[in-house]
Amino acid sequence: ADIKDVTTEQVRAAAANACEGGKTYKVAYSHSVSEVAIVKQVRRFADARAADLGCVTVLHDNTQANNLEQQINAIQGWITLDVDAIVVLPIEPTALQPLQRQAQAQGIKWLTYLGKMDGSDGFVGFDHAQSGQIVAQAAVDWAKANNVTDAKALVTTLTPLPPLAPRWTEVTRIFAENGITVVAEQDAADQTNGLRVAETVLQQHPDLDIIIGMADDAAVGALRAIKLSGANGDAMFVGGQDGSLEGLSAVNDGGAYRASAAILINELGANIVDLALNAVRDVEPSFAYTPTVLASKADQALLDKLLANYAN
Amino acid sequence: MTDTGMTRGAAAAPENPKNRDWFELSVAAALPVAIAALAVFFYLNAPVFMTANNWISISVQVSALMTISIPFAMLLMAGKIDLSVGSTLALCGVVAGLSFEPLGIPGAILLTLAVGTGVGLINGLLVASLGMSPIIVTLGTLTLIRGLAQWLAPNPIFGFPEEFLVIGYERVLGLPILTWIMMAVIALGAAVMALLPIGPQIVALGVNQRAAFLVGLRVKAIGIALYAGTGFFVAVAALMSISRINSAPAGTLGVGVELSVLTAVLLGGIPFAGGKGSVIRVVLGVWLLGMLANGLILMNVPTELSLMTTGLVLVVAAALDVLRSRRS
Amino acid sequence: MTDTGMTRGAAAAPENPKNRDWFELSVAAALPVAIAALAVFFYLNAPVFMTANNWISISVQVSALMTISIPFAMLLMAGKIDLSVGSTLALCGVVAGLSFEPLGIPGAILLTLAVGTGVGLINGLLVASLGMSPIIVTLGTLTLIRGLAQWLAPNPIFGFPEEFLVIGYERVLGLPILTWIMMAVIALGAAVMALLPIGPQIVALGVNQRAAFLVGLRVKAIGIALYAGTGFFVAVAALMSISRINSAPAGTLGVGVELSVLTAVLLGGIPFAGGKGSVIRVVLGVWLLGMLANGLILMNVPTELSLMTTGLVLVVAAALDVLRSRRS
Amino acid sequence: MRLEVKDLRKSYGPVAVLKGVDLTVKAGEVLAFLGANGAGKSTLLNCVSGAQDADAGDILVDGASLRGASPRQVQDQGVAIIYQHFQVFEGLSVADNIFLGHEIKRGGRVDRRAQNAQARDLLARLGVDDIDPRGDLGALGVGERKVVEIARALRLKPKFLILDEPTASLSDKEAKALHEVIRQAVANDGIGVIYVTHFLDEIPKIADQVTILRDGRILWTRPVGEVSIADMTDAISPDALMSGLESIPFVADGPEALRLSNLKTGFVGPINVGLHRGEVLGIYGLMGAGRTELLECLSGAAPLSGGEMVLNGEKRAFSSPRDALTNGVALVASDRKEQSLFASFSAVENLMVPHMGRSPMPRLLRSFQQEGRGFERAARRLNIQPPNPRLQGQRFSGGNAQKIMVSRWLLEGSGVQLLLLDEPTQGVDIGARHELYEALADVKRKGTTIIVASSDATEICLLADKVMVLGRGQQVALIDNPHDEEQLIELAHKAEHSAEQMELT
Ligand SMILES: Nc1ncnc2c1ncn2[C@@H]1O[C@H](COP(=O)(O)OP(=O)(O)OP(=O)(O)O)[C@@H](O)[C@H]1O
Ligand SMILES: Nc1ncnc2c1ncn2[C@@H]1O[C@H](COP(=O)(O)OP(=O)(O)OP(=O)(O)O)[C@@H](O)[C@H]1O
Ligand SMILES: [Mg+2]
Ligand SMILES: [Mg+2]
Repeated sequence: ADIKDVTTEQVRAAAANACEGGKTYKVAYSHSVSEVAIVKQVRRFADARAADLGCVTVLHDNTQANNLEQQINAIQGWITLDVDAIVVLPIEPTALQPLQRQAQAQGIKWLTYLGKMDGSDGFVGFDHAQSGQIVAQAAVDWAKANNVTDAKALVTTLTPLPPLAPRWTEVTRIFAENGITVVAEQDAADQTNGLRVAETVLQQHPDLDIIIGMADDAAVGALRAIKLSGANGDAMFVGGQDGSLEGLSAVNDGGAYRASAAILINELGANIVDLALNAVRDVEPSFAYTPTVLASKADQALLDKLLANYAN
Repeated sequence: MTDTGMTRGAAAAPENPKNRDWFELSVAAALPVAIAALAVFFYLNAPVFMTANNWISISVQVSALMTISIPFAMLLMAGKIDLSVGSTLALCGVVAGLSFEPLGIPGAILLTLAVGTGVGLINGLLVASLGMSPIIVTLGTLTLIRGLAQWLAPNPIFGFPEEFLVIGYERVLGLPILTWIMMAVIALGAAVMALLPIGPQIVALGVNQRAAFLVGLRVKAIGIALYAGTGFFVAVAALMSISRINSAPAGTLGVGVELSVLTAVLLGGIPFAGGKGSVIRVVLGVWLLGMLANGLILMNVPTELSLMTTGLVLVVAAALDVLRSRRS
Repeated sequence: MTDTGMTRGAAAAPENPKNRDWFELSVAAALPVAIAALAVFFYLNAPVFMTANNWISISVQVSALMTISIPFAMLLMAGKIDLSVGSTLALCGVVAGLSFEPLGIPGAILLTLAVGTGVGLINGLLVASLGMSPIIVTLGTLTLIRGLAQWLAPNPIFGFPEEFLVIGYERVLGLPILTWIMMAVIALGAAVMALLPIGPQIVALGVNQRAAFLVGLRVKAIGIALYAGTGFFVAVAALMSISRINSAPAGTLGVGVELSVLTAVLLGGIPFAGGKGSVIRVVLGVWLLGMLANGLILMNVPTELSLMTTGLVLVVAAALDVLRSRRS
Repeated sequence: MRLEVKDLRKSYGPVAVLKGVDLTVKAGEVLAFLGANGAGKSTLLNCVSGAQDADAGDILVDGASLRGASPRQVQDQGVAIIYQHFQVFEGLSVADNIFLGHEIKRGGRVDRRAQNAQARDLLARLGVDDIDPRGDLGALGVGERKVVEIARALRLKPKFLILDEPTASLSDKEAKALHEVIRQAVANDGIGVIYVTHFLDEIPKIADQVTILRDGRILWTRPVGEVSIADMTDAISPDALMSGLESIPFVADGPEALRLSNLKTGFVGPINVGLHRGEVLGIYGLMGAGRTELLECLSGAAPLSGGEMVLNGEKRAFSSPRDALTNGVALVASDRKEQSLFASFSAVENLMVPHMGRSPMPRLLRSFQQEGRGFERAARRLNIQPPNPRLQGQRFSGGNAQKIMVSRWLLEGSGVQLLLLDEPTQGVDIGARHELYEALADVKRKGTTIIVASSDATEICLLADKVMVLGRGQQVALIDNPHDEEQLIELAHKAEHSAEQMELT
């Protein structure tokens, strides 16, 4: 069956009885940018699920700024520790293949997060391409609905990280297909840079219509730029990706920030634990996507639900 | 790190005194000329560059960097360095963000300034009082304080009181408050260096710390004050930054600022070993970097090319530096 | 950047010569003792730390850093610095990755080594021949070369020939090839410093470059050779890295390596101004950092805490440095 | 009111320099504090000023202890010092240098106008009226820098003024003005002065009391009227300086080893002179005459800008000291600390580092044995004390460090044919001085050509077969077989003066 059809309920159900029999598990989870706020939230939800189950410890690493060496070293440490499963966001999938072989040879289950690798025992899915498509489509719909013709867009990128590229290449592709001109593509992944880039581009293109951030953080910065530059936010579309608390709050405030391609962050965190447990215990499913959804004012209920995830 | 042995054999200086003056002038003018040339270039490629609005926007974009660079430059003139400024910026941002609610705006601002000054004070005590290596110590606090900031902020911090955010966008007499703050810091720095007794004393420390001690300067006190001052203005810069972005991301706020500041200040002609320098040239150094970043975005230059351009500017700056020091 | 004026008011030195010897010994032993203590601590908290396999894996993890740190340390001893090592690593990785197909493995390796050496040569010419400031120049090339690497590799480069990847994982006589390479580089560095005429001459440059020049040492040539050597070994490290990770990400490969190397080398007791140092202590410095990173992961210490720990280790190192230099 | 030093003791490592010194200066009195090079005069004064910590003993001003005080605290007690070595700040203005730490303020701000006026005034009193207080100190010559330092001390209006060899870098005119200023300050303000000098003829003009420091103790203190210069000379160094030393007569033979024709470098030249193998040329001149510049040119450290240098019949212009060394020309630079010593290197490394990798040392690998033997031989030949090859260069006394510096070029097989020495006995004590002279005589006998630049006319007369007098970069005289020191001094001063006049017109 297509793993896109695997539902969150199925995942939860399969993992529900993992703690019966008194066995304990160690699941190691490596994200590539642990300094980013959204990652801290994912970790939090993973820890919360582990606590719920009661027999699982989640190990975290220190990989920051997509430092591949750091990630490899962390994974090597986990292999030494002989954890039960490793869930990794592969900064470079090819780079991790030897470690994958080594881990699996030792009986450690190997799951990937976001990116895919051949021969994995599981997959905590989240699709960059889907994320880019969702937010781009929302922008296209907005332009159509508001009769914005010859729309001009700024798309933020993070070129040093090609694995994330679908987050912006999908956007530019869809924009091209729909007659939206991308007037500027500049690197920006956090608030400070999002603000700086958007502010500057607004000087050059005061008639800018659309800003898509490769992450909510960048888009939040861009939103600030609109506010600070006094541009007419009512006539603009800002969209981000991730569904971070900051991004969702901006959507909820209802202004220019009209959409976030939001991953269901609580499910994602829980999936890290559950899919790893399923892989360890050889039960289905251990491959699943955590859906990315369009968070917008148009679906307030969904938005509220997404926001509620962050409530302590 | 000086090349005493090398300069002697160097190409002969223009012997004619008139040539010499002309030469010196042209090297001294290199920075303003570079700025002017770059401005013209950007103008030709993106006319909007030359608008008042864009220049104001550059001024806002460099305002935090400038606010750190001025005290940082004074520290460097005294032969010291503080690599922890980026992390301290994050820590101050986080502290401010967390304390608006419990303490109110004035309280939060005061606490933030106190934290920044405190961090500077600690760096200063370790370096100036205990005599530890400025580079190693602040390389250490760079890492340590980043950890601290992230530890204080397990959840994202954003959405500050509107009365505070005003700082980030309001204009007074036609100019943004941030620009005014920046200009005040520049004026303060220039005035301290030019008018107060401590100005030449700071330079003296950088020229020869032992001699400064023998001559009776309060070497430790000046060192500590410079670090504390740097910490204070980093806190000011943190408040400026977060009032602008309305968010205090502990992991990414101020990352790499130590390198930007160092670059700007070296561009501004302060030698790494200290002992001389002018606040005004530092201002030009910061401005050059800010203009470069702005113009490259306006021209929508791809990342790789912007990196190469920025790097090249630095190498050229180093070359000008050699010419300048050969003359003296 | 030295604190000559400060030492005077310091706590009195132990006057008794026996105490003094003991004191000196204990400070000199600080690094090995710290390593031993840390090892015991990690062992108690994560027994798996003390296994042969884990130590081998630490050795592989530090191998590239070590390969850069040894020549970098020699450069620093001579009073120079190269901040561009991280970017050069990326450039070399990219060049290797792009040339396996057209040139074959030996050709690609040769080209990579040539590129690394060439970059070092350029840095060396700018700094040692033209007398430019090492910090500004290499801060410039740090940025410039990163741009170049990204420009050469707009698309991810991965999937190298298996015959090459062997370097990254194969073992010979029970130890990984990477470990052997690292040991060879250490042995080479130690031998050069201890046995070859150029050893003391390198240090002489850092002690007093003017005297070195007047006494007839080839000041420029040594400087250029050191930069070129650093570039060469950065290329070696690049080959080691990419054979291990089977990819050459232009944007992230080697990011921040300049700071790690500097940290390791300063930890290893080389003063920032140069003029002394030992290769063996540098090895210990690198090892301490590697062990720390490994142990913190094994203990599952959260990011924030491990940042704080790492920062603290540096500050402590700076403190030990003060004690050591007070004695001399 | 009095400044008292009581039973002061200070050792550098195992070497005791001060072994219990008592000294008293009263207000209104000038104490000449004399002793041989390395006797410990500066060490004592540094302990008084707070620059160094004494091991034991006490320092009292009006009964209040200064032990362990910082330089600042010592100043605040009314004691000002002018150090032997320059403590000035290039890049700062002259006025800033004078007022640093004690600025004239108005409303918290530096009152530059008042400072400049006062600075001009102070400088004028010291006989210098052509220095702009607003100008960069870096542009000043050594004499003017000293005057600035003196002005800084006077500006503190001290109760006690300590001067460590102030006239060493002053012109006659400036020295006279300084004496006048001191006399006035003593007479009008009743300050007490400690005055260190090696120019004994200054003493009757200025001092009230004379104190001799020898072997780490005070030998005697007497009123100036009761001692002659000969008494002082005897007391400072019992063995008369040059006893037992004679210049070795030189007999010209064979072709010229070195010929300089119209040689120019920097502000120096044209220089014309010829030398044979085994001949010693002395270069004499006042401070800033251009001796160092000339030697640097000959050694390849500075470019030759005109004329030519012919070495053993071949025209040469060295591109670097390395180049010169390859052709048998070596320099012992002046200012050991800055220009020749590797402070943290061991003695043997200091000696051998220039030779490593070139003959006579092995080309590829170092030979520790050969290096050790080289040091052993040098230590024996020049009596380097302690003869410990592992001891750090900075731990040797000045004289012994200098012996190591000179030994570098006496290494057998190093092929040095022209040896250049710049102020070879600066900061070298008498004993070591003798040993250095003997070593040079030895070298000369073996046929090495030597050029010695020195500001010590006695030394020049002793060593040189020929003297060149320089004044403001000009070769003003070339004298064979010099013996009259006074003549040299006169020539040098005259040259300085006529140059001054030339500049005025
Ligand atoms: N920092 C030091 N470390 C070790 N030895 C020192 C140090 N300073 C001075 N000495 C030694 O102490 C002795 C006294 O030196 P000092 O400079 O006090 O003599 P001085 O009487 O002032 O000589 P001069 O007339 O040459 O100035 C000398 O042998 C000198 O080499
Ligand atoms: N007329 C002049 N023009 C240019 N530079 C001068 C002139 N007079 C002196 N100088 C500078 O003064 C300095 C002194 O010269 P130098 O060191 O060669 O003199 P010296 O005879 O060795 O004196 P000492 O070593 O006692 O200072 C040099 O750096 C030189 O550049
Ligand atoms: Mg003295
Ligand atoms: Mg001289």
